Amino acid sequence: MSDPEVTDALAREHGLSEHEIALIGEILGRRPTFPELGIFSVMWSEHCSYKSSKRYLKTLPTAGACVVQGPGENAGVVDVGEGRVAVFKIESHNHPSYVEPHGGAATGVGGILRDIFTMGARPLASLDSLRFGSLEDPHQRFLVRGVVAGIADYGNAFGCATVGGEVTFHPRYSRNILVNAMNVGIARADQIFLASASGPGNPVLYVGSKTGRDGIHGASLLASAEFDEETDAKRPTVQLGDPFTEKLLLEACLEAMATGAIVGIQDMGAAGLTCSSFEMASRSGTGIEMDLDRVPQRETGMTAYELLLSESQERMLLVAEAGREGEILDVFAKWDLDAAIVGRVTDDGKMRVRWHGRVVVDIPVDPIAANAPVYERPIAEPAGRAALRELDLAKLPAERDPSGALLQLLASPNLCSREWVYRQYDQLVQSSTVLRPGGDAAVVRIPETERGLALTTDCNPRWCALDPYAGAQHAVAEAARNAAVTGARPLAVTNCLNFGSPERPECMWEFAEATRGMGDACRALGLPIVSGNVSFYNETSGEGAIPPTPTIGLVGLLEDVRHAVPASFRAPGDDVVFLGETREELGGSEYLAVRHGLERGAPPALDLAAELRLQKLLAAAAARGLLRSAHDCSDGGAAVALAECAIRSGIGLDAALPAAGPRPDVALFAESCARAVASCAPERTAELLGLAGEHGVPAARIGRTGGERIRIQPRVDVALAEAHDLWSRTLPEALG
Amino acid sequence: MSARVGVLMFPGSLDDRDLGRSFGLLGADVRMVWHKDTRLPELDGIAAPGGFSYGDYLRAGAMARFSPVMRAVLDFAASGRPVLGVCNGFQILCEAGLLPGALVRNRDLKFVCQDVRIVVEDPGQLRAELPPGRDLVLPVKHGEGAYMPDPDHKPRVAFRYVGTNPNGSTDDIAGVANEAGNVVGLMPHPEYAVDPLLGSTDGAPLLRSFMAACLAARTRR
Amino acid sequence: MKLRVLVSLKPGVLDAQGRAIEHALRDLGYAQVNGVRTGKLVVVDLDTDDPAKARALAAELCEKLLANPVIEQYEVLP
Amino acid sequence: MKLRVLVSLKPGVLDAQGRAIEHALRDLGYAQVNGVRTGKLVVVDLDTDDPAKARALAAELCEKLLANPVIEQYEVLP
Ligand SMILES: Nc1ncnc2c1ncn2[C@@H]1O[C@H](COP(=O)(O)OP(=O)(O)O)[C@@H](O)[C@H]1O
Ligand SMILES: [Mg+2]
Repeated sequence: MSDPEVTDALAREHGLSEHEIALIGEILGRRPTFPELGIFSVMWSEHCSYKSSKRYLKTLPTAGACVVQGPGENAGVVDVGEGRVAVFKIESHNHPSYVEPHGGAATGVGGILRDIFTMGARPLASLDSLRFGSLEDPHQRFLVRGVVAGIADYGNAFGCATVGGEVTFHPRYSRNILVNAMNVGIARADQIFLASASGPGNPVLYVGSKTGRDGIHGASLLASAEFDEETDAKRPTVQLGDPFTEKLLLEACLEAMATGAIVGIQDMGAAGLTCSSFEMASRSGTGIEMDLDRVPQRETGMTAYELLLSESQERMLLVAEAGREGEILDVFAKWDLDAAIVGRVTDDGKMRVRWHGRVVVDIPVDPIAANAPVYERPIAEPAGRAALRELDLAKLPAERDPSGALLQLLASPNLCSREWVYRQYDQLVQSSTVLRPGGDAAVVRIPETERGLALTTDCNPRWCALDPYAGAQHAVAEAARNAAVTGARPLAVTNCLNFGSPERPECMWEFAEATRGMGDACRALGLPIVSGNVSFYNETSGEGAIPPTPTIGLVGLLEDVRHAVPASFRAPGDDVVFLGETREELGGSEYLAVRHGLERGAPPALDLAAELRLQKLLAAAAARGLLRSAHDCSDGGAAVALAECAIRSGIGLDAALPAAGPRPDVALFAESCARAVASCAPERTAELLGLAGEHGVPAARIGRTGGERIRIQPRVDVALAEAHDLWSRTLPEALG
Repeated sequence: MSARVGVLMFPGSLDDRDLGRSFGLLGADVRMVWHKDTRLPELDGIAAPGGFSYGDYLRAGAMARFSPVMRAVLDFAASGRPVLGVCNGFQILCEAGLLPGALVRNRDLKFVCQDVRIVVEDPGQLRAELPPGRDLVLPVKHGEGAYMPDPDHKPRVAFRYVGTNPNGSTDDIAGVANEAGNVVGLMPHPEYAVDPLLGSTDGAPLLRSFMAACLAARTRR
Repeated sequence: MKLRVLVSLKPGVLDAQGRAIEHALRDLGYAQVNGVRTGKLVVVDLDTDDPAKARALAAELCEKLLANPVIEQYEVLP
Repeated sequence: MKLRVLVSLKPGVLDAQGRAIEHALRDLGYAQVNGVRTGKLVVVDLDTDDPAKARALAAELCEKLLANPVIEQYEVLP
């Protein structure tokens, strides 16, 4: 099969705009070859170039005392003390997971793991933030089963514990589910590896799995080739992963790094060999010369175009110190992995690729990588959005059965037990998991230290849909609060921005608002953003876009991991303490959605100063050992938070929530910010309340743990067993 | 005198470091043994760790059994010295014929990670701190853990699940011993239940019993 | 009547399991093995004795549930 | 030549996956499905064109690695 002729039409098939096609002509002074066209199309794709989002991402706060490496590398790096750094990032794998849930979600996990160990860190813990359509829809159930099994199969077989995440259901995700995978690894501070290709003359090595025709940009290939009898075999395919190979690749990479012979290393993710080599050269201001015939190949007859664009998994590109490549090849041989010298670093700033003895690519690196086109897309607030934020509580019928409402909320798909999901994940491997999933943040010990990390992902898409600015702020605040209740100090965040098409002004407005909110909240809470990922085009024609979903992944630090505070009650007879203040805020709440079928109203007001005071109080109280348990009040409000503490521990409670106006449903189910419920040994309650006073956090003893019932004033009184049963049955009954 | 315990490392072993660390915390002298080694160092006992050896493709443990090191492990077991298999290690020992029976996919087809309660029945050489009837709370984490006995070869049942059987194994079997009692395999993970920070500490008596068997074997020789 | 259905990955899709088996067989000394691909066998027992009907139904089951056309192909054995 | 090998659980052994597929098909409304059993398909590409030799070799591979005789049976397809 010979390469097709490169025409403007073919370039457009590759997703390039007229402007971009012209720009290519300017850069090259000629028409690109077919492989070059492929390179431009992937390097200038939204995914690789961030052309629509860059302008907004630049506004985010990325500096902080703990930051070792901010955005721009494979993952962010923060100092966590004792000579260790945490390396972390979150990434989306949405569309592939919709098309092939098991394989798509699995390769999503594989991709984020490579981002972490490329930097020299050993992956320590994974989290997964998942959004699906309605749980009632059989196809969504099929997707949930496949996605969760895919995450489990990859993470479990690779040997990294999955310790947290979230799952929410909303019909607007039906055709565009979200699978966001986060990973956190640990490295020694002086052993971080970057994606640099410095030192002209240094050899470029390809290591890992062989290259096949996986995931090559479908439309462009189909539109371009004259097909022969082998058409079917050459059709581009969805890429599948192999966690076993990834585990070997991890061990081999860490061992190779320890030799000191590696100059730079970069995983081959989206757009494979192309993206990785361009990024490495661009960062170092060098060029690369490569011979594709030396690339280990899984199939016969692969073209230059295919080899350059293949997204086969479990591969890395690395640059070695000249003369020491043998040491690296030996390591990979020990682990039975392919490794080949495929080229060398040059000093002319050009990418020159040979295939079958011919030069098929000869283009300058920088105009393509660093100076890709950037767009200022039009933005416009969607019509009718402001009206959705109006809510007249006076028209809402008073809650006549608070006990029934609580049970209904506990059984609802978005609030019920997630055990069906995380039971399928190895939560323990590497002996670091101090607080397992099911509470707020998970806590993992940093190996060989007394320190711990609190890890969480959060976003309330309903709030983001009503008000993307406030919703994104809340996502940051909730993530920080989830870490704080474990006793950790929130340290830094990563983010995965899931939106519809940037070409629609409404979506772009949501994006602009959400990034502004995220930036403002991070600045107010002192949280640098060290890594992230943008996923646009989560929409299906005719059905609209997903709700804006800026998922926040957060890492918090516990100086002494033995002080980690679990979310659920520990013993009967403890005092129950309420921290914070409930306001008349039912807008966008689970209660409104589940009980009244309403998704409207303004999200709760966010008081970031109050959040900060609460965070400081929780950390101080945990360090003094005052807290037996602490759980933040979020989805479902204070009543659901208290019920969760009881259900998960098997210990009931008798408590009275502080009144918040005349409506009982507000005290019980409002989702006001900066609140938590804690339990504490009675002899230490006074100290806790005193400490709260010093921190300026409203606090009150509201009751006592114990018994077989969940009694919460106003007017909730249900049997613990019944609540437990309803809460734990929903997912297993729907999903099997 | 401390027990010299060898922990096998296959490609795809995942709990090898954890098992080694826990034995170490309890005072054993731990040596990691690479799958390509054909000769063993001086050892009193061998432990096969959990994980997904060779990706657990085909059947869990099916390919690890052919690793170069396994010849020496078979000889070691034949000499009557203690061999322990945990999770994937248990699957490997069954595939290698050191233990009777087989492990098949969990009844509900899903990987399961949770704490379970098991009761000691006839733990072969691991009897030092494991009297019959003793209860232990240990985590399981596996996808192919349903024990199926070989109809021609009744196993010595070392451990049974009490309350919840997480995988649907026959007669709630959680672990078995060979006829001689020196080879024991189980699905639950004692090595993840040693450090109080991480939860239960019921794994310690089990691992210490293995170390006691190691020392007894050394004395016998 | 009972029908046997074979579901396998399309050519070109990475079959990690097949590759692992291939390596294991080579390591065992079977140099005669050039390649291994794996798949699933599903035996369906259908409530009909009409072979044509049964085959059509089996194919329908594959389309509906047993195979994901994005990565898999299927074949109903005679 | 390529040979197809089917490995399946022996009749008495519980086939959880087969049962799950059976339930899923019933849920989809396929009442005509009386039962489902599952197994593995292994396609081996062997370095010989002699059918008898190839079949013998395939059977040997099953005995050695592909099937576990405690729980599984195998069949080399013609
Ligand atoms: N997809 C998932 N993977 C792993 N753990 C999960 C997942 N979804 C939920 N969990 C666990 O369940 C807990 C409760 O979830 P959620 O109610 O979303 O927590 P929160 O409201 O505190 O953010 C999470 O903190 C996490 O530990
Ligand atoms: Mg929470």
